[in-house]
Amino acid sequence: MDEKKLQNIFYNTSYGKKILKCIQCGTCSASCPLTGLMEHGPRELFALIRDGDMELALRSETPWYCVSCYQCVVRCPQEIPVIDLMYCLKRMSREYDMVPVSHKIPDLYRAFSQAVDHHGRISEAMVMANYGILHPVDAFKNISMALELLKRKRLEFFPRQIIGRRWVAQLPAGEKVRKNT
Amino acid sequence: MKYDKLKIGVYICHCGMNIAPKVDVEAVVEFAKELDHVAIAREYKFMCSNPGQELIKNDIKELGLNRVVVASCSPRMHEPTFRKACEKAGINPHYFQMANIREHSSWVTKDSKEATAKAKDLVAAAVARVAYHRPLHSREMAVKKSILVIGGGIAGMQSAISAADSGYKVYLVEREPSIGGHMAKFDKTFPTLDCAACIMTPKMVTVGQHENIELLTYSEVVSLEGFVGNFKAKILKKPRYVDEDKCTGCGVCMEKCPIKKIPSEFNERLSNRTAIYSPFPQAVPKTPVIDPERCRVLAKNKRCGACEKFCDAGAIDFEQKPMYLDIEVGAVIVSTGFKTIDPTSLVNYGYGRYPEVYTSLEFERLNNATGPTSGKILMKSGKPPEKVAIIHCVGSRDVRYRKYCSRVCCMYSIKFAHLVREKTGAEVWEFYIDIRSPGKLYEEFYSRVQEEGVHFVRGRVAEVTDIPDNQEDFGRLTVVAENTLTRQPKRIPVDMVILSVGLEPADGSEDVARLVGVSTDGDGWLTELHAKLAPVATPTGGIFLAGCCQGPKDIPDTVAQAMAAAGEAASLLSKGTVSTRTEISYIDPDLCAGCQTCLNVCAYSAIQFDAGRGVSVVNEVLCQGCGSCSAACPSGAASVKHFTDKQVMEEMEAILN
Amino acid sequence: MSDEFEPKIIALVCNWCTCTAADLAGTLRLAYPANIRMIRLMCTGMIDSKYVLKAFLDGADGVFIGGCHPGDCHYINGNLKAKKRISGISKIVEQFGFDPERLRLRWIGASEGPEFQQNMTEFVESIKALGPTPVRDCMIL
Amino acid sequence: MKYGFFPGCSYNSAAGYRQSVDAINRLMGIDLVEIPDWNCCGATAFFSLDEFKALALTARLFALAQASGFREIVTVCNACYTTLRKANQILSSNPETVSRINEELSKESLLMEGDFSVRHYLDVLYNDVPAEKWSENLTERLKDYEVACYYGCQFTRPWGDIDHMEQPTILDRFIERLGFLPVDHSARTICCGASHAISYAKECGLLISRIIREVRAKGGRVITTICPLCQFNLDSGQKGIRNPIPVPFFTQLAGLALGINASELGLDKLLVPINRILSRKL
Ligand SMILES: Cc1cc2nc3c(=O)[nH]c(=O)nc-3n(C[C@H](O)[C@H](O)[C@H](O)COP(=O)(O)OP(=O)(O)OC[C@H]3O[C@@H](n4cnc5c(N)ncnc54)[C@H](O)[C@@H]3O)c2cc1C
Ligand SMILES: Cc1cc2nc3c(=O)[nH]c(=O)nc-3n(C[C@H](O)[C@H](O)[C@H](O)COP(=O)(O)OP(=O)(O)OC[C@H]3O[C@@H](n4cnc5c(N)ncnc54)[C@H](O)[C@@H]3O)c2cc1C
Ligand code: SF4
Ligand code: SF4
Ligand code: SF4
Ligand code: SF4
Ligand code: SF4
Ligand code: SF4
Ligand code: SF4
Ligand code: SF4
Repeated sequence: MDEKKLQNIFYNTSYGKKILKCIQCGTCSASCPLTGLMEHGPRELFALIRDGDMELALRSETPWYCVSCYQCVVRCPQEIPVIDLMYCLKRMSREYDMVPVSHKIPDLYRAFSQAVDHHGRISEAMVMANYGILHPVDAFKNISMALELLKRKRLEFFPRQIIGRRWVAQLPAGEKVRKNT
Repeated sequence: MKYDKLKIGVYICHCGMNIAPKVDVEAVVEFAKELDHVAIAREYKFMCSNPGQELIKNDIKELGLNRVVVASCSPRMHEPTFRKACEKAGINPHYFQMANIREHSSWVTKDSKEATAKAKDLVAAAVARVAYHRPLHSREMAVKKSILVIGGGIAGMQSAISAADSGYKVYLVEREPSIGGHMAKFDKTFPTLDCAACIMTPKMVTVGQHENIELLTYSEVVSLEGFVGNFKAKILKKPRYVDEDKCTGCGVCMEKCPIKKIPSEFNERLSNRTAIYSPFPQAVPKTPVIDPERCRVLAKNKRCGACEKFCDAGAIDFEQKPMYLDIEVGAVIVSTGFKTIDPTSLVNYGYGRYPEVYTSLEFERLNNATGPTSGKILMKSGKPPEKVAIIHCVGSRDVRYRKYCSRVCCMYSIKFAHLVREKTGAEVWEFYIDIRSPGKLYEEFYSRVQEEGVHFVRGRVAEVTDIPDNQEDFGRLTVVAENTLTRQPKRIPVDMVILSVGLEPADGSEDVARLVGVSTDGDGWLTELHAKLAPVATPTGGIFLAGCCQGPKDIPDTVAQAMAAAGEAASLLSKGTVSTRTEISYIDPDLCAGCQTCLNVCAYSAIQFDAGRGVSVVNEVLCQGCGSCSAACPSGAASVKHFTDKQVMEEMEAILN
Repeated sequence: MSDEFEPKIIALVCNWCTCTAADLAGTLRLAYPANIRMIRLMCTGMIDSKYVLKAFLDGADGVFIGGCHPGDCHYINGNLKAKKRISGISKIVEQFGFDPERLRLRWIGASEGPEFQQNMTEFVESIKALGPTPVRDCMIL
Repeated sequence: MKYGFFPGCSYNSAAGYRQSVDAINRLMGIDLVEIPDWNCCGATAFFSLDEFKALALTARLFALAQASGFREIVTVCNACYTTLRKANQILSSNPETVSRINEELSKESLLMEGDFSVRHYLDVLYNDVPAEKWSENLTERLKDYEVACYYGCQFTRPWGDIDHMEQPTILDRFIERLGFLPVDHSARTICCGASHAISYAKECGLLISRIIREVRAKGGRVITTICPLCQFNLDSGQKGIRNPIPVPFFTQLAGLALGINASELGLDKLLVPINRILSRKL
């Protein structure tokens, strides 16, 4: 799909047009706890989008680093809901198949959502196991931690299954929500 | 009611190519000819040109026209032009009506047929309306030859001096004990680094000594009544408890006063003053005031009287009471200035939490030779800083605080950077979003300071924290920002942080605005009549604005505006008379039921109830012609001249038929 | 001309704001439907209830009232008085058998040329959707 | 005092959180009624992947609460708290979305309508339990026991209605009410990186150490938290550090102040042991 179209799609999401007010001050990127890992940071992402460089924006790892701490939202002088735009970029990059392959968080989220889909709830151990298949090193690092938790009777592998798990599993995927903003 | 036989002349303007190709002017002329009472209908290329106006004048004279309609542009543009033409040809200027077929038809309608049809309707409406126009006359009233200036910062002082120099009596009212305003707090001013005191003190002295200026410090305007040319003001003189006529300004009283630990407002609370005090050494007038909240005698009814005892002049007077002064003036200049944004609520900048975070005004005092550190830039520890951060746009350009750019903080920040480099040699980081330096020699100043080795980092600061990255920076502050030009997150350890706080309207400026009948904009600045064409006038006749009360600006612009306001006021006064409005309300005593509904809706208190006759009466000088009374009046007694029910409804009817 | 219903709409506008915005729309060449006929008043506060009723009874398909934003009134608060009055008129208009949607009050500031254009366009569209005023039938009879 | 209760997925395995909450409830007469058959709130993962599902998951929680007669839901986790509040805000202003979701919910014979009030357990303890009730029940003198309150990033955000977004004090005030000495520090709301701690351990480790260093510099002996994710991250993230700082839940501290014994509060489950300090101080 061409970048112009993607840009339009982005602008037509719930908060998309808000980035037009961004004054590129960098407060968001400076406030972000994981800014050091981000190639672009939120500010630069918005500049990319406004320039129509949608490939760069959608393939960027930056949104996946976002830990949803709201620090940027709290401080943005233009009241731009940065975090919602991060969510939006992540969803769009999934929809258009541009999720950065090298990034680990998409796998973590997938592990998480699989657990929810199967059981309706999660346990950390279950998420770790799902995730560990793809990232054994991370999982391995955590084995000693797991043992410590086990010692303190704090490790549950299977989450308690709930009756509603079938309902959760059958929810349609990827349905669009339009919000009044 | 139509008196003499109506003879209406209708003129359709081509406005070059602006109306004609879209609107079929010829068709409109033919249409107009058929309308009732139309004696002649013509078209012309440019009606507002001299030949166009001549056309009207000749027709009035030769055909005996007694009503004129011009269909052309917006009445905002040329209604005065054509009214004047009518008047010159001998008919009342209000026997004229304008139809706007340019802005409201030819320019906004795609289809030519539709534009023509609309133009016809508008012409028909104007013709129907003008038939009911009545002659209106205004009255001339004499103007008082004096001026009231409210606020004695650089704007008010300059206005007062300029107006007084042109020979008018000026009352300058300042609510603080001394004139001077913000500029009195500065040491150097950008971009030329003039010494503020050197350029300011002479002006203060001039104000204090000018034979035409009556200086009323420690005073406030409590009411203003009247209208352009004839205002009556009531001034409250707060008690100083020191007799201005007797006091020699020796300052002995201040030395003797035992209450010494009161944070000095003038020094931004960075040093202390006494209970009897003069805000700063060069204050005008030099007469101190006694702070009634802190003086042992006045506040606590305890014994002291040290000041009284040591004052050789016998100037101390604990019995002084508030005094009211009634004055009459022809014009008012408002120059109440600004205040700086209080950064306490921007908690991420740590103001009030970390001692080494200063506001820009505090820094001005630190840097001032008469300030708390005698002009040395020192930290609270008494040591000079080695690293200083200056943060731009604090509270400005932020929709949660002040959405606008405060216009002076970029430049004063650059000034600060220079001063810090010069005086301490410290490393300076300026964190900015954009450098706004549009002014004569401003960019040059920026460039010079860049060359002095100041680090300019393009990025708004996210936070100032006392959590260091490295243990050796413990005790310092860390400034966190992104250099948006390199996409590098920065965490810079510094010793001192200066917040370049923005400007907002002075406390109480809304009250002053209400007092003088001028509106404020969404941010609280007083609104001028027109941003470009009448920047110092206001919609209320005789009230002018100067300086920062109208919006943030630097000293050069402030002074220019102050002189402009004085010039406008002087030109009003020198004309000698003002004419009353014509389009104002009239209450027909035969219809008025005396219900007094109108009294309540009039925002200008322009209606009085005449109890004797049992009817309401409009004060034609105060009435602004808003029509609130006419719309509210249940008996149809009140109506605004030139906007009577008949006139409006005829216009409407013509459109709808 | 096509047979499409072309409503006649009276706009009662404040001299200082909405009328200026209309001028600005002109200066900016922002086209909007030609159905609007503007009557310039000094303030929305001077709009008498009978103007609105007269407009409807004389066959207007819609009446638009445009004034300054709250706080911006040239006459301090005429617009707020108008707002109160209009909400009263709206009920009367309804009692007379007109859809109250035919009466619309909006604040359009002097600099809001594009907003003026947008408001006019939207209002004409919504009146078109409502169809001709019931008065028209009476008038033909 | 009876509330609908949403424990969230991390509650059970959190170090003594459940024990301490239960103990306080018993003493203070608070009844937390677990929403039957509750599901995961979806946290930020679902907002990142699938907004409809994210809203549907939370809507189901509201519907379940509604079915059990609760319009007020108490949470014990910052992530759940913010997720539920965010969803509630979106849902309450988007009726079309709600009716679409109700279509789905009807398959489980559930229905959600209107606005819900989502509250944090801290809010309940601070605002609903009268201050006197705490002072009456205090048994321990802990006046000079310096506690650093750590709020985590999400608790006050993005609304800032419960407390100031960057400088909250409600937990400090609560801790003070319990007789502890809150220390002023600058790391109250800086993010600990919990959600990425597994995948990006190194960078998140930096965030944790920044918090720990700050607390140490300002003289905090323990860090108390109000969220299982923060707790786990700060607790487990100090591995290998010299003199690690214990990270008890605020409910555990409250329990101590009320005289409940350490094992009943699950304090033995903390990774950084608190016993050493406890035995010295108490
Ligand atoms: C930190 C800082 C540094 C600056 N540096 C420079 C610089 O280097 N160069 C430059 O060109 N500009 C500079 N400026 C801008 C400069 O301060 C303004 O342009 C100038 O002070 C405006 O003057 P003013 O008279 O309009 O307002 P003010 O200086 O604010 O004066 C207003 C006066 O009115 C009085 N007043 C207020 N309300 C009332 C009332 N109700 N009744 C009676 N009196 C009242 C006040 O007490 C005050 O004396 C700086 C501004 C700041 C904040
Ligand atoms: C592209 C552009 C866009 C702009 N847009 C805006 C805008 O949108 N808003 C805004 O506020 N400002 C705008 N400006 C700025 C604005 O043009 C100026 O502020 C304004 O025109 C200055 O007016 P002036 O009378 O001082 O000078 P000028 O407009 O230059 O008028 C000077 C006059 O003096 C005459 N003259 C010169 N020398 C002599 C002589 N020796 N003898 C006799 N007559 C002489 C000239 O012929 C001329 O008529 C813009 C400027 C530019 C360049
Ligand atoms: S903080 Fe807001 S305005 Fe500044 S760069 Fe980020 S999104 Fe843009
Ligand atoms: S919400 Fe996301 S992007 Fe914003 S500061 Fe936190 S981690 Fe960074
Ligand atoms: S009051 Fe008396 S002592 Fe004080 S300055 Fe005036 S003359 Fe001197
Ligand atoms: S009487 Fe008051 S002002 Fe005078 S010296 Fe004593 S305390 Fe100071
Ligand atoms: S002048 Fe500069 S520092 Fe001040 S608000 Fe404008 S851009 Fe910001
Ligand atoms: S020179 Fe003109 S375009 Fe360049 S910064 Fe200055 S004002 Fe802007
Ligand atoms: S509202 Fe009309 S009738 Fe009543 S007092 Fe005023 S003018 Fe007279
Ligand atoms: S027209 Fe307006 S200002 Fe004049 S009397 Fe009537 S209400 Fe008052």
